[in-house]
Amino acid sequence: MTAVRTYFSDVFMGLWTALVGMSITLRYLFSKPVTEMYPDVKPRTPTRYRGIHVFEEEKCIGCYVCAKACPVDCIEIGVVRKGKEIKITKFDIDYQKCMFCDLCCEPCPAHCIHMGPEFEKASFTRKGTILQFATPKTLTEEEKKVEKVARK
Amino acid sequence: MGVLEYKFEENIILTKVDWLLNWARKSSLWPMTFGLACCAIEMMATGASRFDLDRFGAGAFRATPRQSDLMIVAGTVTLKMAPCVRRLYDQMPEPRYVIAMGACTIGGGPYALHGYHVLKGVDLIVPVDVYVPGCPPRPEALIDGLRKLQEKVQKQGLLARPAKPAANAGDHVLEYSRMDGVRRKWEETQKHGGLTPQDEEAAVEEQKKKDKEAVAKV
Amino acid sequence: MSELAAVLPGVLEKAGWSVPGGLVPVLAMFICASIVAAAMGLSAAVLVWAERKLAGHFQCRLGPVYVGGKFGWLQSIADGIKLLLKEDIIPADADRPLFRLAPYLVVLGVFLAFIAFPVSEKLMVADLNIGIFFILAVLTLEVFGVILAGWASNNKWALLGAMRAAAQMVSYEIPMGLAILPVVVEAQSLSLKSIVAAQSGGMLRWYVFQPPFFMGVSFLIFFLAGLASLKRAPFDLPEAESELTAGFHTEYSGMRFSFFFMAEYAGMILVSGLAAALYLGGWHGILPGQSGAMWFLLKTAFLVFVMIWLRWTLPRLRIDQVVYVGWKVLTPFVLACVLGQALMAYK
Amino acid sequence: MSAEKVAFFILSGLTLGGGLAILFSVRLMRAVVYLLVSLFGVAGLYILLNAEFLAALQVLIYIGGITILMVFGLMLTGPGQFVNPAESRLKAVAAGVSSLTTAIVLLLIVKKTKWPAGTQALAGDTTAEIGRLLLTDHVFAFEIASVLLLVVLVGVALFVRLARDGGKP
Repeated sequence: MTAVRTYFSDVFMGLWTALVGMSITLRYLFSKPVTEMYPDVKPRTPTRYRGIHVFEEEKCIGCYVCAKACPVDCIEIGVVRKGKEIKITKFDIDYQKCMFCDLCCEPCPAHCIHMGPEFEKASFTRKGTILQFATPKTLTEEEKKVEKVARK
Repeated sequence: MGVLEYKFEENIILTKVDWLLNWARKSSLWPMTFGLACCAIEMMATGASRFDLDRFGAGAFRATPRQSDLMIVAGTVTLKMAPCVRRLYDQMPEPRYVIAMGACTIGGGPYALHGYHVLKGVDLIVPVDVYVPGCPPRPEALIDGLRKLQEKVQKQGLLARPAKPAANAGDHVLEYSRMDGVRRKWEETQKHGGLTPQDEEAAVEEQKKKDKEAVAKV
Repeated sequence: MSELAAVLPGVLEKAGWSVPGGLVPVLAMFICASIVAAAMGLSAAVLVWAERKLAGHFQCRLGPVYVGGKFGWLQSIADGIKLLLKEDIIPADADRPLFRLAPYLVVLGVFLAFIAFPVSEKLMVADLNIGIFFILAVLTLEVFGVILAGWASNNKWALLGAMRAAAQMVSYEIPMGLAILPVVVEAQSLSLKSIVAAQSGGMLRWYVFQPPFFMGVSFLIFFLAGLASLKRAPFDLPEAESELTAGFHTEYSGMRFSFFFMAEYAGMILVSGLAAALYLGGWHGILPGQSGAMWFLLKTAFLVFVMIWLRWTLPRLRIDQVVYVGWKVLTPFVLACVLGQALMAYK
Repeated sequence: MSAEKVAFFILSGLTLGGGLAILFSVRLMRAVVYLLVSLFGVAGLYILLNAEFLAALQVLIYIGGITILMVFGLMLTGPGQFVNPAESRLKAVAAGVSSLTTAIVLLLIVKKTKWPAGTQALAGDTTAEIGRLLLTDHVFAFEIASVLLLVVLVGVALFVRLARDGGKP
């Protein structure tokens, strides 16, 4: 007799659970969607979000500390020094490697590199993922001789 | 599509038809259910409620490569997985597109210098259309990549022959043959055990040089 | 169709075309066939869009938004054009003729079934005197096409999917066929037109609400078995994504895949429409005296909505559970219903 | 030629052509598809004879049941050719003799039978008539068939049970 009872209660429970599930989904059907309309409404990233770097060129002293700190060696810096004058000729971050660990920003003595809020940097070429942060400059022959490009 | 492609001179009607066909393609980029590592989690998030890839018509994740248009390579491509990625790409029907998502996929990421087991960029084995940097990229960044891809698709010439060859017409040839070089080298070294990153880079360089010579000859 | 054949000569004369008398029925046939095909394709397209949109909202998402207009109206059109343009791949080791034949068989099965589809008193291609039986018969073609597709692909997943499809569909055809028997016993006819006509006179005359609810239970069973024969969730084992890639249509791409897709959605309309005609009073309205194609379409749309609702609620069953439900739950219950209704009719 | 005649020739062509194709195809799966074509032709012929119910039954049982069962069995095999033509001469001779005798017997039967030509068209709805006849004049045959099917069903269930329980009833 118990087998018969289990059979019928199983059938009933099968139908009942389906109905309960359907009532839940129906409730969600009429609730407000949680979707963010991304391309139309730009999201506000959290304050300490680690996105594409922000580089303040005028503050940079070309000390390579950030490049040294980088565990994956993705920062490439070129500097021309003439006495006290410092010219940053190159500050490339290779986002093929960068893993947004924030280790470059901490040791910077001049506080010139920060993790920024940006993230939209999709590109059509592989080269496009290497971003150049320094403003492009034309160098004199003399300056070219003293330019030091370092990866580490 | 190969039969009709580039068979006609450009004119107004064909441009309109092209526009329509491209519109259809870009509005219905069905991705393949295919994740490799941590980036795949972000890819899933992109498909889920908060970011909803389906808004762009790209939400129908197909499990089989035969029915998908877009391969989102999400995650580290290990050397062991690379042949599978390539095979999946080969199984997709034309027109097919690839998004390289995340640093590992674009160029090896943290493994770029010392990773003995990681492919240094998925574009060594499949032609990539859009690179999305990030580690991993936010879902929004992936959507941004998808939008870029849609732009690219919309600019394709399908029936009408483009007035001049597209600027990157040779690129894919290069990518393909470069891949062949790496593959060959890899298979060779497999016989006497292992391939170092230097070997691989050297093979890439060698192949690049050969490609350039070949292109220059043409 | 016969009405069309009767009207057609006059219309042709007005248009100034002379057609020999023998060709008029043929012409009417062609017109009907193309109307059915167009309606099938169009309704499938609308349904695909509706399903994606509803699926979105069931999950608190939005579904297609950007493709054409505000609600993504053009989504299915874009999908269709894209699928047309895709490369058509036939695997090297597949059985080529059978691989090509299978999608046509699947579409043909559903298409033929639409011949006896009772939209309203006037709006049906042909009122066959074996209507419902005919539909059940031609739907088996679809099963055959599915199994052929799975075998001809020469792919292990496709083969497994096809075997599941065979097991599942053969076991669910029995409760589905038996579930219509109480209705046939009550209406004393197999013709869909007279079955619907027997339910006129308001909502309480619909067969679902006839005490002592033998027909209500068989409506439920018919609907469930219909879901199973359409391979829709929770019975979508033949194309279970997580275990069989895409099941029997794993190797199909582009246009050929879209045939399976279209057949599934047209089949949804077919099963819902049949359920509406058999149990929910077809084109008769809620109050006595109301009737029209609108009512039928409303009921069908509601049942289609329930199907989509079920799909986005329930997870997939296991194959042994599916077969268990088919043989050990639905079949005994529907047999009891048939017996009960027969006793009622005997009095 | 009337439309019925055209339809008749097309359908009988399908039936016979399908049958011949089954004989000459070396791949089993294709043979099943030809069988489908042939059965469809037969169903069409039934419709021409105003026997819609029989036609639908033909499609439902033969196409929906039997061919699918065949395919189900075939799916356990692989693609390719299965028929091994003429393993031994003796077999070929035996097959030839037996088929020849069958053909002669069939021909004789066809010649001897007087085919009564129908003089009037059947009534439109034959379904109700079939139902009435089955439960009145032919109720014995009907019941015998159902009892036979029931026995088969119970027997199969018993066999499965025996196999599962390891031979103990």
